[in-house]
Amino acid sequence: MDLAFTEQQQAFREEVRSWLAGNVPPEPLQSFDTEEGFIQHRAWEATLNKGRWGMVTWPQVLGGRGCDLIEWLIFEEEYYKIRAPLRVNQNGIFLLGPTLMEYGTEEQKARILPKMANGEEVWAQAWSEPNAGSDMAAIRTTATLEGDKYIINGQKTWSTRAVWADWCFGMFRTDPESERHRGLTFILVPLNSPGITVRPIPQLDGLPGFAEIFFDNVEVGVENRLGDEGAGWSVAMATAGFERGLMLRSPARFQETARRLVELYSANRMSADCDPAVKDAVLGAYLDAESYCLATYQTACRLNKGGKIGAESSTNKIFWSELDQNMHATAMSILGARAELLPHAPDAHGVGAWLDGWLFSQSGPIYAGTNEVQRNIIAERMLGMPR
Amino acid sequence: MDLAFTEQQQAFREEVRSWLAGNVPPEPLQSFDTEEGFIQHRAWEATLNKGRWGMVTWPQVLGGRGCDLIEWLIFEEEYYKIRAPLRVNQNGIFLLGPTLMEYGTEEQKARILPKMANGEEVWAQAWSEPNAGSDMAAIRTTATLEGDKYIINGQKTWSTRAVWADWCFGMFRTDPESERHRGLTFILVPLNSPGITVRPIPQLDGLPGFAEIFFDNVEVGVENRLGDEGAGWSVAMATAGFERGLMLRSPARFQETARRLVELYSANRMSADCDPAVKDAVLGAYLDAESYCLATYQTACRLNKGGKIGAESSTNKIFWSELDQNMHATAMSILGARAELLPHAPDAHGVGAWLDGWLFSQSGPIYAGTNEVQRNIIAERMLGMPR
Amino acid sequence: MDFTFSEDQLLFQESVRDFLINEVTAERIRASWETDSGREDALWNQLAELGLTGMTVPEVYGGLGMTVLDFVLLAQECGYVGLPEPLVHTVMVAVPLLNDIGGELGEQWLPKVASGEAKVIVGLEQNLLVEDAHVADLLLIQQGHKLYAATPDQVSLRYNESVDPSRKLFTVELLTGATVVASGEQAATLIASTFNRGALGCAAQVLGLAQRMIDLSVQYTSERRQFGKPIGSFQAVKHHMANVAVRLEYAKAPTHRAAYAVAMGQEVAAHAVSHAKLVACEAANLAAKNSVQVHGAMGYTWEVDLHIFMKKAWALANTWGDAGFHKRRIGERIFSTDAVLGAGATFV
Amino acid sequence: MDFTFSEDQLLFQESVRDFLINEVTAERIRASWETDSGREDALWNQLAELGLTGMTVPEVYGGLGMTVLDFVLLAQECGYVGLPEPLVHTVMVAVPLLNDIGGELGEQWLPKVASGEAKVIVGLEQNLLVEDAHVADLLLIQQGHKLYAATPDQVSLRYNESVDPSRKLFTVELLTGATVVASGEQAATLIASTFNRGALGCAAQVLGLAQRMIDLSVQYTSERRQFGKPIGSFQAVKHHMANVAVRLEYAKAPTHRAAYAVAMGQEVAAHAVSHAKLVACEAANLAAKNSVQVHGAMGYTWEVDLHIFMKKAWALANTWGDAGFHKRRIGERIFSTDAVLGAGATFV
Repeated sequence: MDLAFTEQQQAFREEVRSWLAGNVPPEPLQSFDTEEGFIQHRAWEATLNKGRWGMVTWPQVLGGRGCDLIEWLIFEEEYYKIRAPLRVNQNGIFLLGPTLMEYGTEEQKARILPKMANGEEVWAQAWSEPNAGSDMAAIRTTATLEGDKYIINGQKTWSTRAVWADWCFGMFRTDPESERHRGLTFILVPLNSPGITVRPIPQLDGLPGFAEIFFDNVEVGVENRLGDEGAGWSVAMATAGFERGLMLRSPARFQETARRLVELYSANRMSADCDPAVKDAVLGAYLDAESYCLATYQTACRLNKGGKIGAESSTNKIFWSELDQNMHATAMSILGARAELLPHAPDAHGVGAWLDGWLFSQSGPIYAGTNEVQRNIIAERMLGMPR
Repeated sequence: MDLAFTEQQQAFREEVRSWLAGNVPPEPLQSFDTEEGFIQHRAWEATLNKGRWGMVTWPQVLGGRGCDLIEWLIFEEEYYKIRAPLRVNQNGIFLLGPTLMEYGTEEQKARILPKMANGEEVWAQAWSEPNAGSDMAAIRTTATLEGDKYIINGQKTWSTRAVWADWCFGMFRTDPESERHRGLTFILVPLNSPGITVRPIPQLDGLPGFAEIFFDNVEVGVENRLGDEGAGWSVAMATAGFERGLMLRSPARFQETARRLVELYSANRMSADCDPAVKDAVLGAYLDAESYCLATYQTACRLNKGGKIGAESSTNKIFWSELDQNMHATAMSILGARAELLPHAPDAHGVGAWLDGWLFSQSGPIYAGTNEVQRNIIAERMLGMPR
Repeated sequence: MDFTFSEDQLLFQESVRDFLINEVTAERIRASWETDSGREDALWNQLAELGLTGMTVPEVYGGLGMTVLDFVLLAQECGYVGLPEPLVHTVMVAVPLLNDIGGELGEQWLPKVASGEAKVIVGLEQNLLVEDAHVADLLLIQQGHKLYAATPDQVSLRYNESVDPSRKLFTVELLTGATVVASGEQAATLIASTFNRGALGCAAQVLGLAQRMIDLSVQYTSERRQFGKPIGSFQAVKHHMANVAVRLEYAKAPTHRAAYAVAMGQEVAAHAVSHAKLVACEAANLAAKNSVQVHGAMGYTWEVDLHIFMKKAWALANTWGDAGFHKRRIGERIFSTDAVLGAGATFV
Repeated sequence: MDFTFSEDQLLFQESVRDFLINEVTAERIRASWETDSGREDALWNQLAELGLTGMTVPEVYGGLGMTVLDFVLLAQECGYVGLPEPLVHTVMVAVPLLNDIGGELGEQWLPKVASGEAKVIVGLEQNLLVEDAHVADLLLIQQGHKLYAATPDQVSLRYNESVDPSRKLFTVELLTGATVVASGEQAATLIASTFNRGALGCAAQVLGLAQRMIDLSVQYTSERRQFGKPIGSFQAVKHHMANVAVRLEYAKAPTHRAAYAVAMGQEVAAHAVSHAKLVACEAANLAAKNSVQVHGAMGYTWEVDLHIFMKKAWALANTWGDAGFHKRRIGERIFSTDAVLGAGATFV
């Protein structure tokens, strides 16, 4: 065990820090759930890509830096510390990208990855369906192979980024006789295909963070199938795998929230201390964010040395999502009467982005498999309790 | 609405208070889970009965005072305030007694109630069986009618007070073909009957607070059947009914614990405030104990005016048992390093009865139907959620 | 000792509930979000016709001459439907304050409130902002140790947008012409009792909001199917809702007791109100958290009605005193050396 | 950056785990409760033969010359079986203190500790009582700003019974003959570092205790049937245990990091230890609560093994600094004006 960063790692951190300092936009971008904000964020992806910082864990030939997980964590720390923009193409670069590298053909990689990397093509996910939320095996949207085309019919929902994205990826039922996990195929679909209707779903803040996608005889060339026909489930599981998931829930994000919470508490200590639960929650938030960081580093180091992720990784989702919700709830308590105000309200002194974060944190325990489903998984697969 | 006590109620309170002040033993009795303590508590029951304070809600002809629920609550307040001894015969006087008055024959009432009232006969309950814990309908111990006798075979468990009690009551399966709630009969059994073996079960504090009862061809005269053959379930439900349950979980008990907790906190404020969660928990305990009192009075007043208990009464068990556990956990936190010490330890300054209470509070969320079962009941019967 | 509501009170609650459920639908609330004021004269007039705006207005001024205790069950029903109109404020906050100020001001305005002609809105410093100042015909505004009366032309308003689109919040700046209606001791007393009534109104409303969130969740989870059955049949979902039901059940009696204490002017009123506000808001916050969870992604959307009630519950938790404020008040009482606590001390 | 244990460390853990599970059974612990001392020379000698008592004793004195970091995984295993013998205390608390004191005292006692001939027990004022003082051959006792060494004839012990029958607690009064081994600055430094190692030992042990309670609960609920199926198949029971697993999983890395910080003498050690102790004890307390709940009435009995581990977890939560003590230390650091927090600040 050696918990010091190597000189190389420190140099990497310096390099990240200095590039970000010179390139991160001085003012926060608008939300990428608005059209203007989406354009701003797309441009930021291009900037990142130009500096070869778009996806540091990608191989060098694809514009990445072939970083290992520790370097990734360092990159994220610097990225969150300077409050660089959120990643509008996260579905593409973090989830689909690595899956493509593993399952894609050379043609697919060449065609898709460069445009993904520079933000020219932004990706939406299309996992859920109206009757397949946490129960993904209940997917019913069909893709019927006719010649060299799939004809897609059905409906996806809760499709993040779909309102302004260029492509989506998801699983479709290619074997109409099949049930549950079998007979599903992973297909990439251009969102401007004829027959596609995207209906934005306004979320709690009123902005269309996700959408329904209706497929009415949508034709998709077979070259957009990822992996084998009927192998969709295993491709999708790889996409959802831990190491990639890690990139979406970097400890840095929660540590920065915890740091801001400590600051908020300290700045409002007189009133905040009227409710002793607040101080306790702030302490707990700080500790949990640190625990999350430490556990992530421990896992990353184990993986770097060839270790495998075990069933204990299923605890991850519950831990960070509850932490995030608790931290924002605590901030709301500290803000008191100001908590309900939108950031632009003239008397919303110092409320910052807490309300937005609070609304967003509500989705943590729900998406990517509700925490109830996660608890079942932990109990059954990690602890071995009876089904 | 009128939240003042009437003059009559105030006079009643004075009468209770003055009698208790003159009769409550100056030193706490030993635990009734010890033989000596059991004898002490039996004597206390006789004292109470002599003063006609044994069971104030019983009719006057049976040595009670025909009190209504408000007077009962007043009695309890004074009883807990002066720290009068726990009621060793609570299974008899609070649970079986009222059931006997409703379902018993005149002969049974005359034979049983006076000896119950003066502590001459102490009662144990015999509900659970090894495979019928929270699932009472799974009872398998049989009672076979032969002539004017039931022959009982099987085993009961978690029988509170059974180690030194004189009688037990419970449900037995009289129809061997029956299933679940049907075919059960409510029978009273002398614990000195031939064929009975009582095996004490030491609980967390090492004392035998409950026992297993083994029945090996135990003969019980048919005159000890309560209610009709096969009607055991409905008799038992009456026994477990809310109004009687109320008498076992009087708000006064929890309010006094909350008061002692406030005192403990105030006496240890310097160290206790190092953990801000403690003060918050003390505030919460006080408020919850008050809420429990207020809600109980509200319900009692409604019942006094002829109202009916609704499904909302199923929230009661969860509320008080979690409150009790939380209050004792908080006391343990305040006591810190002293928390683990038994009261007689020479350096256990001021730990009082908190450790005993903490151990005892662990059983609250379990007995009389686990809180998980209670939550199912609330969801299904009170909220109408699907089974 | 009679801790029950009268038959009349319960019947009134029932008829108001029926009215509100029929009239104040989620659709109507959403429609109000599209309007400038967010308020609807037609609805206000209906409430006045039912006698509701004048419930606490003395009979001589055309009101029903009732107390906040008579209104507390109705305030719960206002919460249940998420009523955007300032009815709870009018009945529990503004009218009793006007009653207490009395004199010409009362004579002039109380009849108009009872008839629905005028709205009176109170702004205390303890609250950062004043809700519904934009529809007020008369404003009663605290500044330091004084209470001012002002008509709309005597104030300048600055709008602040809330996460709850139904809430219209303003900072109120007094211009020339506003008149002092109370100062010194008198103002302090009025401010204190007004504040307690406002907090009580919050407590009662969030009880209704919590119940509404439970009802919406039970309905949704009974219909929504996953893994081959209604999700409401899963124990985890049931227990989320049962936990809310428990907390809510035990928040009711403290709220009713606080209403009694306020109506009777008992010394314990401030304490009772803080107790009620804390436990009611805690129940409502848990209702929001668990409801959004059992709704899954649907609960995160604008189109499902849950958020109408959830956001109002969040907002009310931090207005008329947040948890810190009310915990401090409770603490000051119970940790004082002469505190009388424990069994038998509740109804002193 | 390498946050992993070496192959050797993991293999050692495995072999010690096997040994402890085979030897330190619940039956053996229960048997120890029936003895006067509650301790067993035979078992202690076995531990010495495995090299465990001398793990942190320098090689020149017959030990293995390892650090507390090498031992932290083993301390978890000691917790897992609820080992009554003072092994964790010896390796993590007493021997490093003897090492630091050094001189003749070290020369005299360290070889005996390594060989299992002698037990050395440390008593700090931060702990109310001294565990295992009755089996000590040498006591190192803090009094004010001084550290004393005393042999059993130089102390008077007063026994205090704990809820955990495995814990033997004493007040230690120094009689004539005890000698000062450190004072002033030096003593303060020794006391501070000794305390941190004690707290770290607690954290590691409760991780093991929590895991044991989970394992017992999973086994019990897989076998126990109610309503026609194993109770472990009910979602409510599963979720109780899953919640423990989550908290436990995230308490491990902080404990390992604390061991590293202590072993390396990092400035952050005290902070890291407080972090570890808090989250580990929180996980263990939750494990106790949820385990007793899913065991139903069985968990409330003396005959089911759960209470062996539950009571030890309760006790350890309040020894070597209770939650208040460690929260205060965390707070002093993170609420100071020059605190460096947030992303990238963890490994500074």
